Amino acid sequence: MNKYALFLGCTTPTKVLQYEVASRWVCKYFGIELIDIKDFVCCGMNQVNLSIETGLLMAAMNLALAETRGLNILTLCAACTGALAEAIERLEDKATRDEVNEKLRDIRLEYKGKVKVKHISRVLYEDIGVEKIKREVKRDLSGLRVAPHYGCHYLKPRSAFEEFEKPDNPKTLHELISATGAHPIEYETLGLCCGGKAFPVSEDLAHSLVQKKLDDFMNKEVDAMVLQCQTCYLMYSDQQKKIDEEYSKYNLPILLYPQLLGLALNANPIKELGLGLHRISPDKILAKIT
Amino acid sequence: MNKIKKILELKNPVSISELDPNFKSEVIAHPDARGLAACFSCGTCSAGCPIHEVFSEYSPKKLAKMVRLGMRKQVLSSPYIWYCATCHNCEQRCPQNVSFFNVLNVLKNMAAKEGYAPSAWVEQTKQVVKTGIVFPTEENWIKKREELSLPSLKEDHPKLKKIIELTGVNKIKPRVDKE
Amino acid sequence: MEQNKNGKKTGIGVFICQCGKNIAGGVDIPALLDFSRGLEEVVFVADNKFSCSEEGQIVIQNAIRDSDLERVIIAACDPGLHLMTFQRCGQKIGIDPAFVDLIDIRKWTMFGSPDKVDEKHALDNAKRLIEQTVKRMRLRRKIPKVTVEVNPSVLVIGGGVAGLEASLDLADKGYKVHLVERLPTIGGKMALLYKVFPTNDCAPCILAPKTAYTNIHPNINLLTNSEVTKVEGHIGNFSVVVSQKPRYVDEKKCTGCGLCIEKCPTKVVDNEYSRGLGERKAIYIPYDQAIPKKAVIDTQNCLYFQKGSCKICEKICPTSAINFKQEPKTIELKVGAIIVATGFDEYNPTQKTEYGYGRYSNVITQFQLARLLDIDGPTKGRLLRPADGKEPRSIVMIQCVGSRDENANRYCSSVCCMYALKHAQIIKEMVLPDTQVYISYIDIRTTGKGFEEYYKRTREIGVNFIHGRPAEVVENNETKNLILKVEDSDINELLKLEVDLIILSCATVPSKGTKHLAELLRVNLDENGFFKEVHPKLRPVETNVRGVYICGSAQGPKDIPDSIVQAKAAASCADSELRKGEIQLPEFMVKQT
Amino acid sequence: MQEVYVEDFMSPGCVGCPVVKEMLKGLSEELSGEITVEEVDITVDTTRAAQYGVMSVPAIAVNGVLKFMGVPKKEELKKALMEELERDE
Repeated sequence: MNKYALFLGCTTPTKVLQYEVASRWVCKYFGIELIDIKDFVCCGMNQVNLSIETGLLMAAMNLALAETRGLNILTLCAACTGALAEAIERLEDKATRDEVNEKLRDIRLEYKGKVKVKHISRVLYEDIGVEKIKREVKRDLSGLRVAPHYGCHYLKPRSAFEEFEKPDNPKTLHELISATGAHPIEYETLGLCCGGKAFPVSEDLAHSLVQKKLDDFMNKEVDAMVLQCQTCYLMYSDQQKKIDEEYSKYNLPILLYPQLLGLALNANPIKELGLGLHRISPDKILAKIT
Repeated sequence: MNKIKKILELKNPVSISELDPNFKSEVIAHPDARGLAACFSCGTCSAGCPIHEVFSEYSPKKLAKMVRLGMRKQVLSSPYIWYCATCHNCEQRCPQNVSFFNVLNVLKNMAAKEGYAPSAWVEQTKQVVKTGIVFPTEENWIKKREELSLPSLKEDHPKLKKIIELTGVNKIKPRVDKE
Repeated sequence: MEQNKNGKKTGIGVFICQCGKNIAGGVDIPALLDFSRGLEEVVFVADNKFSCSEEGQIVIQNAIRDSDLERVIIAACDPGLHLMTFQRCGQKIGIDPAFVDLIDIRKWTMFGSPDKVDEKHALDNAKRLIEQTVKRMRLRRKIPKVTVEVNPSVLVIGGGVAGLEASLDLADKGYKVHLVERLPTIGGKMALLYKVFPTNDCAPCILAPKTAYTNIHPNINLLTNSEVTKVEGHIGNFSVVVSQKPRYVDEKKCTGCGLCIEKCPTKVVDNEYSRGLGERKAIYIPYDQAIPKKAVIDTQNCLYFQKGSCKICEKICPTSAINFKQEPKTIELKVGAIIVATGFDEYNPTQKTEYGYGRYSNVITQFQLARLLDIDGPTKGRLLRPADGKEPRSIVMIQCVGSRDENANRYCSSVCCMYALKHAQIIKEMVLPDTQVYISYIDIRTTGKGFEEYYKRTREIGVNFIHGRPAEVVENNETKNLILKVEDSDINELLKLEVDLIILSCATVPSKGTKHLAELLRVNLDENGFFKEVHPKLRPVETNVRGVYICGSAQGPKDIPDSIVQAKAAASCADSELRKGEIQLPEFMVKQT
Repeated sequence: MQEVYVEDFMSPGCVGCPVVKEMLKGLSEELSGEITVEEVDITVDTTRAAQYGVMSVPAIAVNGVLKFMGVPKKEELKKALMEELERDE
């Protein structure tokens, strides 16, 4: 019943394998069938910088690949979610779609406009539901205070997510975290971007955004940050590590939501959730839960 | 006189001869940037921009105004237009529905055509043509995926190469900065 | 002049106006003349520099006389502007108004017109329109008219300052006025304002003479707690049905002593008069100067109506005015004209999620602030922030919340700049002089008489202005302070202000029920949902329905001086028609009802 | 052969107006004689609507005289048009 084409994107399958591992485990647990499509390519998000047309074409190619198999797409990366959702919106316009299909014909593909894209958190929220998750929890996480971070493209551009949630006061990740028993904290810089997309052109800029958010957690007794995007993950984890080489003040463990959920469902932290792959050791968290 | 100049870096006002009256219409001719003409410089975009917060030289409001005034060279050659973190805050709160995120992409596309693209993005596109993703294939993650019994990734994507070549984006040359 | 190939039947004259260069500059007039000359039954064509001028009208009248014209078409401008001019011009020389028509060809030619097209298209459009109009004119017959008597009474809908002014004006002129107000008291939004710009008068003090006079005026029939539910008929003779909700208090017996209120055990959040910041009882008088000063029971919260017990008010009332058995009343009225003065509501800013209204208790609206500043308000004039009752040391007002916003309301609400300045002045001069007040704005618009001086004074007493629109407001969970990010354009710096209280200057939007009332009255609304006037400049209080007039904020956001002016204009328009005693109307219109 | 000029008063969003439009279209094909139908949007051309005393849409004027308000029965409308077409003066 719940069957999706899994869209891995660029970064998850190469640099943040723990996200993929945990996501596959969680989906399997809840009976969400994931289909791997080998022909999927980059969502086109970054190519927009040089050519809006190229970006849209790449997104359309991916959408068409899912459509030919009659599948909707499940994404792990927030940026892919935003890029593909925005493309769907653009391709609702028939003239644009015709223009794109003209080019796709060369590779024998066509996008008819029938695909939906959902981020894994949204699938868990809408298809499985917070109540069902609550009932399945097997491990007490109530001692954990975690800071949710949504990731910009999870809900933006706003117009592409109108029927789901508005970006200025988001609640879904808070609710998903609460469902596991952990306590999501409120904090001032909730809406702040991780800076990941500015990282390739300016490392310093991106670092200062990372620090702004991490600074906000000082004195708030936060055990971990919970994310739903691997680009955000790399920024707050790997780049945090790099910043700490100089300042050594944070050492804040970072979890991806499927990992937190997996912990609550009693999954094996190393084998099933990939916690061994973390740059910042999650041992502190594991020690806190029973 | 020379001395004063050194200390103060004396500046001249922007002269009308430096303004390109066609620049604005060129930009808003692109459907993605059409809304820019309605901008009334309220500054909501800049106030909510995370990059502007830490680096004031990057300012959506200022760039929007520079485009409207016709400051073609200054806008397109600016290294700062590439600093956007793509968070969409500017557009989602704009009271005039100017999608600055898209306006900026239009500007970046124009700048890229004129030879101002940062090498990072040019390299990424080259990479995408080769592997389908923005990274080159690396032994270590291929091995890791096997260890975790994750499905292998396809390493070449001729179809993608074909459509990318159709758009000509692979021909864009990176910016060369004179020192 | 030449005889038409089809011979003369009706004898139509076509006059093409050059309108200086407005039309002549955008269309080939000789070509239009040639074209018109060839149309069936057209026996005379001429152009004219300004048809509406005295000479222009004489040309038309001469042609009618000399060429024996029976019907006339003037191709010029918007009929809303000048049709009457030409109908009068024709009438003078014996042509029935039905046989004079004005058509607008100027919209396609005039510089600056949104409909302007190039010369070729302007010519094509004008040709098509003239051809069609000639055809219509050829076949048209006189609209049969009947004379009807005019009922010398008026219905005024809405008891705010505009409705009161219109009612008093007409009542003083001797007409019977029925004033219908939805709430239990008259006074409208002005009663909630505490003080009013640019004089800083006490609002209730200058409003009370009007409300009190309305209450006792022999020609005014005041119907509070009432709504119009049905309207039929036409100018001179409208039949209106008003439904009055029961107060459960006999208005004749109630003296307004307040004993019942004192003893009533049920406290309720007062959303109307205190804007959610104060409490009232389940039986209440909205406020001290309420007119009529009669108690009313809120059945949603009354213990008797909800649980069937209590009745304390009934026991305590010294005049036995409480009557739980009161039924809704249906009142039928016959009136000659209707004035709509239904005012506005404050935009609900919860939709602007970035400013946190509804989530953060220290983010309030200007109307709420006015209640906090009011000596008779829920805090007795002490400015205390809702979260913890502390006096704010710093305040930011955010302008244009929901105004000038494509995602909310496109228009400028026109009064928010001024009321923000007013509240800033009150805070700095009367309430908390040491508190820092900032006003964050896109543009400050102070165009009324004495308004710029008012703005200057606000600057001089130390209110700070930030030139920019804030992006977001976030609450500090512990202190309940608010952190706001805004870029000041003047210094090109991003400001991050942690303040105690934030005030949103919200848009004014059409009042609840406007759409429904418009349907009842068959009056058009504009694209923003306000009542639409016939012409925005020249006929600002008339509507598409003859005999129905609009005034005050029901027509669009406006301040008190403008509302008064419009109310007087609407009253004057109604008077002009009603004083005739009888009027001529198209037969069909009268037959229908 | 006689002619008739029909002014069809309508406004955007009106439910009955498309019905009248269809009806008029049908009748002008069905009846012999020249029938001209002009659509008058009362939100644009308020003056003309006021002149005729049009208070609600749909409304139909035939040769300059308002005949119907609301959606008429097809027979009634047909009769009104025929009367005008057969009139000789």
